[in-house]
Amino acid sequence: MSINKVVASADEAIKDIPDGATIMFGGFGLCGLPENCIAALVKKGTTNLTCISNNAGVDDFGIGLMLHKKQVKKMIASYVGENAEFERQLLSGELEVELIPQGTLATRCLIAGYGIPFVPVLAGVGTEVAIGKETLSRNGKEYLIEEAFDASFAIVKAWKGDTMGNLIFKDTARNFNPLMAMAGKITIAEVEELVQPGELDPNMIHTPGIYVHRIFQGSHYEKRIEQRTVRKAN
Amino acid sequence: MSINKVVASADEAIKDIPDGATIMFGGFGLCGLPENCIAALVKKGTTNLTCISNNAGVDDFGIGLMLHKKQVKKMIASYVGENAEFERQLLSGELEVELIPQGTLATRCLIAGYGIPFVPVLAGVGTEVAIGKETLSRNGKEYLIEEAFDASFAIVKAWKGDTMGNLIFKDTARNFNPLMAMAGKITIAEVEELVQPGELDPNMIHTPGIYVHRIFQGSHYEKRIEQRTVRKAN
Amino acid sequence: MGLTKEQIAQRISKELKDGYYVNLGIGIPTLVANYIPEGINVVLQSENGLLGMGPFPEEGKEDADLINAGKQTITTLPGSAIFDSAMSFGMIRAGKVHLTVLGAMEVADNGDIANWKIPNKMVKGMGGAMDLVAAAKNIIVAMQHTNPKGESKLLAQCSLPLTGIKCVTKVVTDLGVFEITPEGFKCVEHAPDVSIEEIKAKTAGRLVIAQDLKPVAI
Amino acid sequence: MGLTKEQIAQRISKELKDGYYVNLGIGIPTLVANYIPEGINVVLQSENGLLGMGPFPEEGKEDADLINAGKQTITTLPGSAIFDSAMSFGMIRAGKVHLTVLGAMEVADNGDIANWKIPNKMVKGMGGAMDLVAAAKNIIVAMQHTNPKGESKLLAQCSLPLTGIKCVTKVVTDLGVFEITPEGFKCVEHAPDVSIEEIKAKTAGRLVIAQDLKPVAI
Repeated sequence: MSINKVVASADEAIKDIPDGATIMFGGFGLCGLPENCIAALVKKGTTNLTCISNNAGVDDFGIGLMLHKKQVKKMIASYVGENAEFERQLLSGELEVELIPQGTLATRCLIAGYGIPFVPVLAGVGTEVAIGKETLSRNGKEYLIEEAFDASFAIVKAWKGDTMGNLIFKDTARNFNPLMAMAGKITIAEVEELVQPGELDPNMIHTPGIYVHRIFQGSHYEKRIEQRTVRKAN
Repeated sequence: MSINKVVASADEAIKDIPDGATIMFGGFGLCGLPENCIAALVKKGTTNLTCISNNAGVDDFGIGLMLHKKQVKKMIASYVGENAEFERQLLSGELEVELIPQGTLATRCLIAGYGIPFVPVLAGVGTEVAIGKETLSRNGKEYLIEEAFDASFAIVKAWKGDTMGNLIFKDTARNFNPLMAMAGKITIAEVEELVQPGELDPNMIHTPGIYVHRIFQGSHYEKRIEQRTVRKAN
Repeated sequence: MGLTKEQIAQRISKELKDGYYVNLGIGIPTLVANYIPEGINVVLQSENGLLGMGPFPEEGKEDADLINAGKQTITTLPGSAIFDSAMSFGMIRAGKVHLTVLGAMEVADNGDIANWKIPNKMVKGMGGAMDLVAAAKNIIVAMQHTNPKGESKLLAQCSLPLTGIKCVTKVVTDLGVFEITPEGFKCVEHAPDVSIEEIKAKTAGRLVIAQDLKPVAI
Repeated sequence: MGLTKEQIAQRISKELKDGYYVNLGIGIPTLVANYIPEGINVVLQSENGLLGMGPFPEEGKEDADLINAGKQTITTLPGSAIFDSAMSFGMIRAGKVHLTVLGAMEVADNGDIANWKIPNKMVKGMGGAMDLVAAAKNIIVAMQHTNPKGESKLLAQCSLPLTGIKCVTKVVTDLGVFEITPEGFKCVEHAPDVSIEEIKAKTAGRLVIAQDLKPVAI
C-alpha cells in the first residue's frame, strides 16, 4: 500500500506551478515557513501569484523574498506588518491586499480540507470586514458567511514526514501548516526529516498522507527568529 | 499553571448529571467506550437521558446497559443494530430514536467544539433525513443546514491523560472521543493511565485540557470486541 | 451461472489505479481487498478513522482498540494514519478518497441508491453510507442483480428509502458491469455464461447495451 | 499621576480566577502574566496554537519553532498543548477561554472597540483581534486613558474603524477601572492620585460614577 509521494527537490516540487496561480503558504510570522519552496519559486521566477498566508514575511525572508522580486499580485493575509517593500508596493498600487481575521483565515482552510463550502462566523460583524458579505441570523446573532478557500496549490513545512506524505509538525511551527495541507488541491510538503513508512507512530500523525501529493526533504533551514526574547539564566 | 481537573472516581465524575440530561458518549461500536462512567450511571440510575453516541452498544455492554435499565429516553446515533433490547423498546414506543448520518454526527460535534453554530452538508439531501430541514444552495448544489450539538455533558474515554485534562487516544478508539470532548459543556474523561503534567509530549496531545473539566483513571477495562476476525498465523 | 461474489470483487479490483485511496463497504466490497492487482498501490480508508487498513490480525493478536467500520478487528500497516471521525468524513467530503465501493439493496437508472432502510423492518441506521454517497466522486456498487425473490435490484426508480441521489457511477453484479449514463444502465460487460436476454429480463430500469459489449474478463 | 503600565497590568491580574484560561494581547496585556496572584492557577493561551505559554527562554535556548502570537520566542510548561490555528480559534469561539485582555486605540461606551486600523496610515491587518473580540465572553481592555495628543480614548462612538461591536466588558486605564454598562462607562475604581474631576474631563463617552467608588488597590 506504499504510495510514494517523494519528489527529488523543491525545484521539482514547484515546477508545474503556473504564473497566475493561487498558492497557500503555511507558517506564522517566520515560524514554520516552507523555506526551500519559497527559494525555488524565487529562483524560477513564477509570477502574478495570489498568495494566501497568515503573514507576508519580512523584507528579506519568507514571502518577502517573492515580493522583492515582484512575483506577487495579490496577498491574502491577516497581518502584514514588518515589511517595508510590501508597504511600498501596496501604497504604489502594485500589490493587492485582502485582509482576513486570523481565525476566519484558519477556518476557511479547515473547511476546504473537510469539504464544507462555507461557514458562519461572528468575527468582523459590524466592521468593514463585513462589507459586501452575505449574512445569516441564528439564535439572535448575525453571522458572516465565509467561503472555503479554493487554492490550486498549498506549500507547507513539516518537521518529519514519510514517503507516503504523513506529516508531523513541531511546536508552534504547526500553526497554519496542517490546515493548508488539507486545503490545497495539490499539496507540497517539505520536511526537515524524510523517513520511511512505519517510522512514524500512526497515532501521532498531524496530517494524514491522503492530503499530501508531493514531499521532499528540505535543506539548509535558516529558521529565522522575528522577535528574539530571552530571560536571564537562573 | 497546573489546573487540576482530577476527580476521585467515576461516581464522583457523574454525580451531578441530572435526570433528563443530554449526554454525549465517545466510542464507535464497542471501541473506545467510557466503560467506568457508563457503569457509574447504571449504578446511580440516572434516568430520562438523551444519549448522543454513534451506536447504542449491544445488549449487555456499552449504552445497552443503560437501555436495559430503561435510563434512556432518546437515542441520537448513526447506527443502532446488534441490540435486541433496543429494538424492543423502539418498537414498543418506549424509546425515541433520531438517526443521523455518521459524518454529520461527527461534524456537529466538531462545530460545537469550534463555536460554529451550523454547517452545510450534502449527506442526506434527497432522502428522508432532509425532511423538515432548512437548506441552502451553493455552487449549484443544495445543502442541508445542520446545527451544532448542544449537550450538557460529554463523557469520553482516552488512553492517557494528564491531571490538566490533556488527552491522547489509541488507534481507532479515537473515533468520536476527541470530538465529543470538545462539544460537551462539561466534559468528563476517563483514562487508562493518568499521568502528571509534563509526561505527555505537548506536540502529541489529541485533546487539549481546556476542553476537559473532569478526569480520572478508570479501572477494570473489559474492552469487549464486537467482531473478532483473525487470520492464520504465517 | 453469473459471477460469484469473489468474481464481482475481482472485477471491481480492475477499477483500482495506482495511488488510489479507497473506501470499501461491508460485504462483497470488502473482498476487493483480496484482489488488488500486482504493481498497484492503494490505501484503504476505514471511515471510523484509519488510513492504511491492513489484514485481520493473527489469532491472539486482536486489539479491541483497532477495528474497522464493520467493527472487525484489523491491523495497521507501515504508513498508516489514525484520525478522528470528523477528519475521516472531512477527507471523504473533500473528494480525497478516489473510489468508494458499496453494497446496495436497489440502484435506479439515474444513479440513486437505496441501501439503509426497509420500511416496517427494524431500522438499524445509515451509519456512514449517506455521507459516503453524497461525497465520493466515484461510487461503484457491488451487489446481486436480483433480490432473493428474483426481482430486479436495477430499477427505474428506487422503491426503498434513498441513501443518496444521482451518485452511483457503476454497478457490478453477478450478471455484468453497468455504467450509469443519461440513457440509464449501460451494460458494458456481461458475465461469461450470461446472455443479453437474461440481463434484459432481469433489469427493470432503462437498459442500453454497449456497442462494444464484451464478456467480463476475470 | 495615574497608574503605570505595570500597575494597570497588576490591577487586571486581580480579575484572574483559579482555573482560568486566558489570552493576553500584545503590550500592557502581556505584563499581566507577571502579576498572577499566589494560589491562582491560570493557563495562558497563545492564538498561534499553544496552551500553557511559559516565560521567555534562557539566553541561548531560543527555539525558532516556539513563538507566541507576538512572534516572540517563548517556552512551554509541563502540561502545555500545541494545536493548529483552526483549533486555537475554535476554542476561543466556543467560549473556552475565560478572559481576554487586549489593548485598544478607542473604546466606545457601548463596548465597541477599535484597535486595528488608522485610515490613511499603513494598515497592518487585524491578526486575531477581530476573532477574539467577537468570541470571548469577558474582554478587558488595558490602555492609556488618552492618546498622545491628550484626547480621550473612551468615547461615545469610536472614530476609527471598528474591530468588534458591543464586546468589551471592562476598561482599565491609567486613571481607573471602568465597567461597560447600559449607562455607559461606570467608573468603579479610580487611580489613587486621580480625581473624579480629572476622570470626567478626560472621558468623552457617557460616564457614571459608582456609588461605592474606591481607589484602585495595587
